[in-house]
Amino acid sequence: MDIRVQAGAFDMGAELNSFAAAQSGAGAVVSFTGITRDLAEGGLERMEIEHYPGMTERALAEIAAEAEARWQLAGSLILHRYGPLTPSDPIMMVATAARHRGDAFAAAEYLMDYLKSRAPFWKKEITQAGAEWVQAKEADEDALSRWSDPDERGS
Amino acid sequence: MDIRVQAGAFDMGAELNSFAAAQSGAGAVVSFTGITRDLAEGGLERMEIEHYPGMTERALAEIAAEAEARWQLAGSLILHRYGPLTPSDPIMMVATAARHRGDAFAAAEYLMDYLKSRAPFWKKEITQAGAEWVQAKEADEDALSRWSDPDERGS
Amino acid sequence: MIELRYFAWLRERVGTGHERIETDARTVAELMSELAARDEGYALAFSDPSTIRAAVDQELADLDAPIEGAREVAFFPPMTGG
Amino acid sequence: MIELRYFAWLRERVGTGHERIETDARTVAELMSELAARDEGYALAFSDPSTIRAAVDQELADLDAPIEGAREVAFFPPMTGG
Repeated sequence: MDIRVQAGAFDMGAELNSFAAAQSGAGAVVSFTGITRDLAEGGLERMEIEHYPGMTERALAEIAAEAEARWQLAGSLILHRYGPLTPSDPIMMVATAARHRGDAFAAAEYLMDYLKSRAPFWKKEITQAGAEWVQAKEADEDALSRWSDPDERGS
Repeated sequence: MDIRVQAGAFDMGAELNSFAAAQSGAGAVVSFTGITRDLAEGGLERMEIEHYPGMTERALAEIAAEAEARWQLAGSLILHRYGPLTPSDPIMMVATAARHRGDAFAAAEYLMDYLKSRAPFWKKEITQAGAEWVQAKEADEDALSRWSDPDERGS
Repeated sequence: MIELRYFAWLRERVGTGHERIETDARTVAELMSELAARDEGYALAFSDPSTIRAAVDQELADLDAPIEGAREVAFFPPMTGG
Repeated sequence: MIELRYFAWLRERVGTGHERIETDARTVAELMSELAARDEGYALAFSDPSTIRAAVDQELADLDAPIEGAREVAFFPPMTGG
């Protein structure tokens, strides 16, 4: 597992290529990239991401370890930025590699669901009108419930 | 939608970057890449992919159109090679972009499930012992059933 | 005249990727029976219809699909792309 | 002595990201009540416990989790990463 929490930008394509190259025997590679998107009403000037150094890396490592325990994975990657981001910047990505595509897809969705609600990141949106903390969505918390039955593996 | 069927190799990272750059307002980008993997018993020297020119492009366009009808997508990509491939070559990739990650994940899985069983590609594995056509898996056909209920969107 | 196309091991067993024929067959299944009766290669290729998929004018078709007016009928094993 | 950490709007409301305090609180909830009684900023920050998450020694913890022996307790709103 490869966990990185960084202020700097990253190149999602280069990350995908180096991740895939490091997986031997894995026929299936899934990636998810989250990109800063403009607000519905437009005018997003900047986004700022705060996190909890120490706990963040710990939480991400636990989430990745749980995914590797639940599915047959060749490898996993979690990369998340913090600090100021401009619109259209990639915020974060996860990638999973497995022999079977079902495992790679389910594990990537699992990583995303847990990262959203269990990793200590907070987003703030800055527009001309001011700055506002993004509110957590109930749907994100609800998404976790589908993983609570060990027999339900997102198939 | 971007559909490409080609003999030449492709760079999955470069494809992911240009796909993501073309999606405006999509916060979520999912990719799947299928990579030639060695056989369980080892010794894969080459893979050959045969396809049905004309029908292939048609089938892929139909599958992508159905995905774009079922989910709120900003865009989709299907890229599939044919001809001789060496082990560890990427065979194909799909990518989806959406405002919400659930749509991007579900649509990517849908594209893969249908592509596997409904797009006219056939794989042949060449080892020192000879050449053998890959057999379709019942599991791949079964995977389609989860999409038949319009309320069941892979959530 | 109808264009026939064969792919993967079906192509290898019948010995060609395509041919043009005249036929009185009205359905995919009737066409398969007609072809199977031709020679050993065809008989082997079409010996187990459950392992064969067909397309009429480049759309997947059931065995009882009509082929009247079709320009092209293709036979192949279940797909294995992805 | 215990290290307290605040994040996002909780940090902004209390006016600092961390501080070290002495406390007799035995649980996260008791600590929250103690902090809320301090001044207006803290009272506002802790006015609705349902909007607050806590971590004890960098592990998510329930409000009734004990804090005895903990080195660090953190308070923050629900996470919004990804």
